[in-house]
Amino acid sequence: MVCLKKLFAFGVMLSLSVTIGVAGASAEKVLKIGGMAPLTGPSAKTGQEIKQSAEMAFEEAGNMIGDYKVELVWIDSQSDPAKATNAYAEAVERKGIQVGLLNWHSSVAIAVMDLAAKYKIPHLFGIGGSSVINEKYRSDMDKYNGYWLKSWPVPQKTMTGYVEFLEDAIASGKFKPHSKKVVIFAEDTDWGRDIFAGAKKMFGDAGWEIVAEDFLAQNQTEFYPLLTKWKKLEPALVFGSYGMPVGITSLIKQSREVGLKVPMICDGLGWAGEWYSLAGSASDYTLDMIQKLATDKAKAWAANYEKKYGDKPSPSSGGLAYDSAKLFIKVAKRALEKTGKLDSESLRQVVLDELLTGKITYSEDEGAITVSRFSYNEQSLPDPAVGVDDWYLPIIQYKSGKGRIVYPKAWAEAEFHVIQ
Amino acid sequence: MKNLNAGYGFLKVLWDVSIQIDRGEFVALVGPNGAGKSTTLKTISGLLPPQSGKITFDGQVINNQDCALNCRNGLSYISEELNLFTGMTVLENLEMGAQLLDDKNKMEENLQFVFELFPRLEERVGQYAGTLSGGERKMLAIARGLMSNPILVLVDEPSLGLAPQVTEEVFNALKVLNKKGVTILLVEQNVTKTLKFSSRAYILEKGEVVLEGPSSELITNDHVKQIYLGT
Amino acid sequence: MNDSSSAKVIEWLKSAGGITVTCTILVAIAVSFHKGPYVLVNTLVTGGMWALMAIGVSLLFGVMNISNFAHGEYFMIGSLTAYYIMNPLKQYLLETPNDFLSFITPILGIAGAAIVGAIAGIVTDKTIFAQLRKRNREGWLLNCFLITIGIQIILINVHMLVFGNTFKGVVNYWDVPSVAFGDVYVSVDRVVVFGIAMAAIVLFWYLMMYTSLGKKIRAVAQDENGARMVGIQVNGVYSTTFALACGFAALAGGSLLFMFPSYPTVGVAPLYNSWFIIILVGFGNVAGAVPGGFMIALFQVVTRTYMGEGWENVIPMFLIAMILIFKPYGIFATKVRSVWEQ
Amino acid sequence: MTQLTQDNSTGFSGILGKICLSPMGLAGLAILFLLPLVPPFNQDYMIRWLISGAIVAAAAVAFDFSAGYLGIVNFGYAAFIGLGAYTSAIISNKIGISPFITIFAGALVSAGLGVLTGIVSLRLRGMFAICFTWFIGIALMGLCLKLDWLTRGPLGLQCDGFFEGNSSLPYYYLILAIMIFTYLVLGLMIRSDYGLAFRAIGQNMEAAMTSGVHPTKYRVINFTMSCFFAGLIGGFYGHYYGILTPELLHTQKTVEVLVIAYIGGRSSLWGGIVAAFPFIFAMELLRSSLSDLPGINLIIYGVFLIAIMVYYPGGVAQFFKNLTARKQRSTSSTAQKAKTAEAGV
Repeated sequence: MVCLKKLFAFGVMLSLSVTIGVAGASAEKVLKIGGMAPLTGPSAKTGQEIKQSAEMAFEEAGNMIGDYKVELVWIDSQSDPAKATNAYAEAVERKGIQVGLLNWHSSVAIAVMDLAAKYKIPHLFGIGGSSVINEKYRSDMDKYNGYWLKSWPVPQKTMTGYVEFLEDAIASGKFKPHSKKVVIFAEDTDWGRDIFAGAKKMFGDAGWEIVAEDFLAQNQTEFYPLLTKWKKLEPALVFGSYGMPVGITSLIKQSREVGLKVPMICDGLGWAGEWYSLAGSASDYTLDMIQKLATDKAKAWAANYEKKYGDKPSPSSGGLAYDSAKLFIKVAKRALEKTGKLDSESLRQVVLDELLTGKITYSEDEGAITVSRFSYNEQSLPDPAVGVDDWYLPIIQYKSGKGRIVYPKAWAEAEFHVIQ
Repeated sequence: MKNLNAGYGFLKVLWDVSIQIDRGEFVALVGPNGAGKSTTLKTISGLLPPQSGKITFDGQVINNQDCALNCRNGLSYISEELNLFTGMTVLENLEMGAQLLDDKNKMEENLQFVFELFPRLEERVGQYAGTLSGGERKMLAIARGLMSNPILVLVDEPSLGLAPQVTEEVFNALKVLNKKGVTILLVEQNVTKTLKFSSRAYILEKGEVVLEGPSSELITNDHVKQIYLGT
Repeated sequence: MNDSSSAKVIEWLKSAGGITVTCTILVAIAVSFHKGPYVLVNTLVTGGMWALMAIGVSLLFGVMNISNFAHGEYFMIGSLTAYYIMNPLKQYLLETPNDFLSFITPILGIAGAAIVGAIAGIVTDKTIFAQLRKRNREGWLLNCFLITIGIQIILINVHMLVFGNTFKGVVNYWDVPSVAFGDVYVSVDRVVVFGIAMAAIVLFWYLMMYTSLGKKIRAVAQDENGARMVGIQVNGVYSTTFALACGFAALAGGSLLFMFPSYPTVGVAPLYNSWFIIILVGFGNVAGAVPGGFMIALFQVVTRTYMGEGWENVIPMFLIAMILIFKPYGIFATKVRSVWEQ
Repeated sequence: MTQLTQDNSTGFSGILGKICLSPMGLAGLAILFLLPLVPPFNQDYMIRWLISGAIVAAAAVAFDFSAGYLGIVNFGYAAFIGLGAYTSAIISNKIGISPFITIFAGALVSAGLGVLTGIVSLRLRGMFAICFTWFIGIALMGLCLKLDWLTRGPLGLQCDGFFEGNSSLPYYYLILAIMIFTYLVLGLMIRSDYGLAFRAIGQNMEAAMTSGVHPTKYRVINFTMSCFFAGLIGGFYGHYYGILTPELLHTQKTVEVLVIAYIGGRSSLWGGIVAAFPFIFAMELLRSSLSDLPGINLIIYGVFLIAIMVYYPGGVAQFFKNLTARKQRSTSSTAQKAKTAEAGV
């Protein structure tokens, strides 16, 4: 009987803690922001970086927007759409978040989109770039408009730079491929599938012969068989996107070990801050397309981040999260200015009226550290507009762990070198 | 060895059993199936913790002592299931039996002794224990139990499943052992034979000691005659 | 070679184990001719590492009846230790070059990993499994299995909370050019790690066969009560076994740091691979783990070569499943099966 | 739901007993029915938690059906759930029939694979059988990733919901119905001669064979049933969350179900249901209130799991059995006490 009582007591405690959570709101003006990221599980590294970068941005603003105190509620997406929706619903209903921010996995985005629309919570600047989100968004614009925005466009839009760059390099005689054979690889994720499809079309249109296509598993570290196979095909170029730091660095290291000496474009190498400590000098002359982190502000941010958290931030997850948070603060300030209050409704109104019409933008001059300018328009939705003056990724070449922009010409910091 | 008092308040099998064995004796514990004989041995050996009661060995209380420690103190248990290391050779099994001995020469000596006792083992010395016949396994188990120079040997059902000839061989070996000064507590169902070999016996029924005394007296006891000897 | 031993060899060749080993070698040679010798070299190099992991799992199962699902996390502990030994040393060496020190740094790291792993194993046994042994043996196999799942969850998340999510790895052990076998280039690190794996396996085999500790472990594995009856302190043997098994996993983790940087979930792939191996060769079959390691490595290399990346989890799985149908206790199944038939 | 068969087979509880329910179980079900109508449980996120609980509960029941009785832990269980989910989603997407029909198609496909697995794994025992199912699960997940023209691979397969509108409440009653259906069908199986045969095979296959129980038949039947319900639950999962990724087939998901089934108590069926709801709530609350230290909730989970297995391996079912045993003992006389003690031996 004692045990039954204990059970009962436990039940009471449980329901009490639930109700207390509901009644937690106070008289102070507070904006509750639900930051979503995969904080546990295989992508926890990325999630942690997103979280820390966004927190930095809000701290710099003193955790205040006007007279509103900012309260960040972190939602662990657990890399699982089902669990993420549970957590999201709870964050909305129990913790009372008024706006959502950031995200990583596209599958999570797909599931949470519906919730955002259902609860009328604008969820802004999810980082996951995959095209499935665009498809879903475009399938019912009325429903999702203003409730879901991405801060990374689908890769097909951004990667055109590679072909331009290659043609330029060939024309200028810096790159003399012995043939037009290219090997394409990609990580076996939603992102990888997107970029793979884009790359295939891109290289096909540019007259390259694709001699090998491979999808690589996320936790793979053994590439000797693959690399030896590639080596026999004698390609003039290896192109791929592989965001898993262990995988991409192993691939690069092992490519040197087996003696595959061709120019490698390894999109995603710089996504993890510590890539150089894993790949070492094997990464020299590798090409990547990544947010530049080139301005002084950007460098200062990266140094700050490293000082504060002890590891190097990556421009793609950390930097973008930081910019997204900054942009959000700008939007929120405008909403406060316009309506005098900050809540889901006022934020969404400003998003619809001003952000999505291109009235509010966030550019390098104002402090954007990853791209030239964030701006959204009718055609780009839910992505930011892509272009050299907007959201654009330069092509960089690594040497001794430092990336130097080699394309576009206007930004170039170094000449392109072919590996010897 | 002075006293061995074994008393239990076993709920299931044993009800306040008391047994005493003096040094050098050959004591038998007989009784029908399920009387609790094997449980008694298991408890003394330390494989099974007693629910209550006291077991003393050489003046020390060994109630909750692990079997391995008892073995170190000179108590050797040869179980009904034999518990041989089937994936090891006969020699390795015997070596394991002697693994507590520090003295290598002593081990050689013991080895000679058990081979004298069971010449058949010597022939099979390189064979895996798992491939031996039933009788040979039993011999090996007993031999292994003797390798550690025990003071007291607990033997559980050595005749189980053996041909009469082999049983005789095993019993004779035990007798030889006893003559050498090793104390033996034997559990058996084969009452006639047991009483013939042992010096003293306890009769256990339904977990209680019903009779005790010198074997020569018990063999003429009416109760025993009626129930066990069938005359 | 005299007649009886050659007869034994022929008999073994006719057994399932012999047939599979022969087939594996033939396939390896055939594929090597078709696709180039890299298949063979790759199989050998990765197979040795998997074998090292599988030995630990197999040992724990054979001796203690624990199907360890947390084995990969001891691999993780090993790689973490190796990182925290090697990285500071490498930093120090950048400032003050010292040839000897830079030569032994990786060795120190790997040895440290094995030691820490062994200690972690003892701690695990004493804090958890010794308690369970004392309390109850009923449903042992499945209870233990669940407990190891719990250990896995705890270790992964403790790593995450304490050491963070970053990838803690080194570029290479020795900064020297690859060695060439024909037209196949293999990094020196890999060759050395293969050597370490082989040395560890030989040492382990010697330990198990000829030392008193090894004999005790085998005795406990074959009959726990029998071992107690001859005076073996089984608790000590269990702890030692745990230490050995986890030490091997950590040794593998430390040796493979150049390939698997330490991060919370690094152990999952090695764990799966070692499980594939022990299922293939039969549970608790420690000796079989070695050929098993090479077999799984070959399966995966061949699948990757002919089917493409990503299939290496599909085709070998079906193959192992097929083999299991015909040899339900693994290809090197022994006659003693009562232990795991629960 | 407690199916502790006491002698009181008369009256109301007797009738309940025939359908594997006890008054206490009925009360529990009533609570589950009414809970989403009462604050604070009427909030949508609470209903979502309840749905998660019911999904895991139903899965744990079907899982326990083979793990607890037949002794074969289906370690690829999540793959069977996923197979049902994908089948149902693909059919409903391609042909456009109602998900109410397609989930049964998904369940049938899962059951089909269950039949195959049952037949093929017949000769395997113990851990080998467990790992065989595990490999099937891994291979299925690999296929799911590779056959992206069908499953869309890692991009995720979107599927339609059962109901229009935003509320989760109808979904809750649907999964509750599925859960009760699963429990009743499997409970009745266990009550029948089949249950006896399952137990016999689970305890000792050889002995069961010699006493005339045909293991082939029973193992296949058991696997088929268990997998059928796995597929059914998978179908619900897909159409509820609206998106399926190959991760659903991952071993980790099997472990989630397995843990609930074991904390609930092996071979009890109802134990999983009793354990699932408080467990899911506790986990979600822990996660949410300790969100500053992500991962610590999982550490607590791990410690809890180990503690249960070391100190209370019988789980919730054992807890209730002890409870009823104590109640009985306190009401009965000393003579009876001795009798129970003896019977306990």
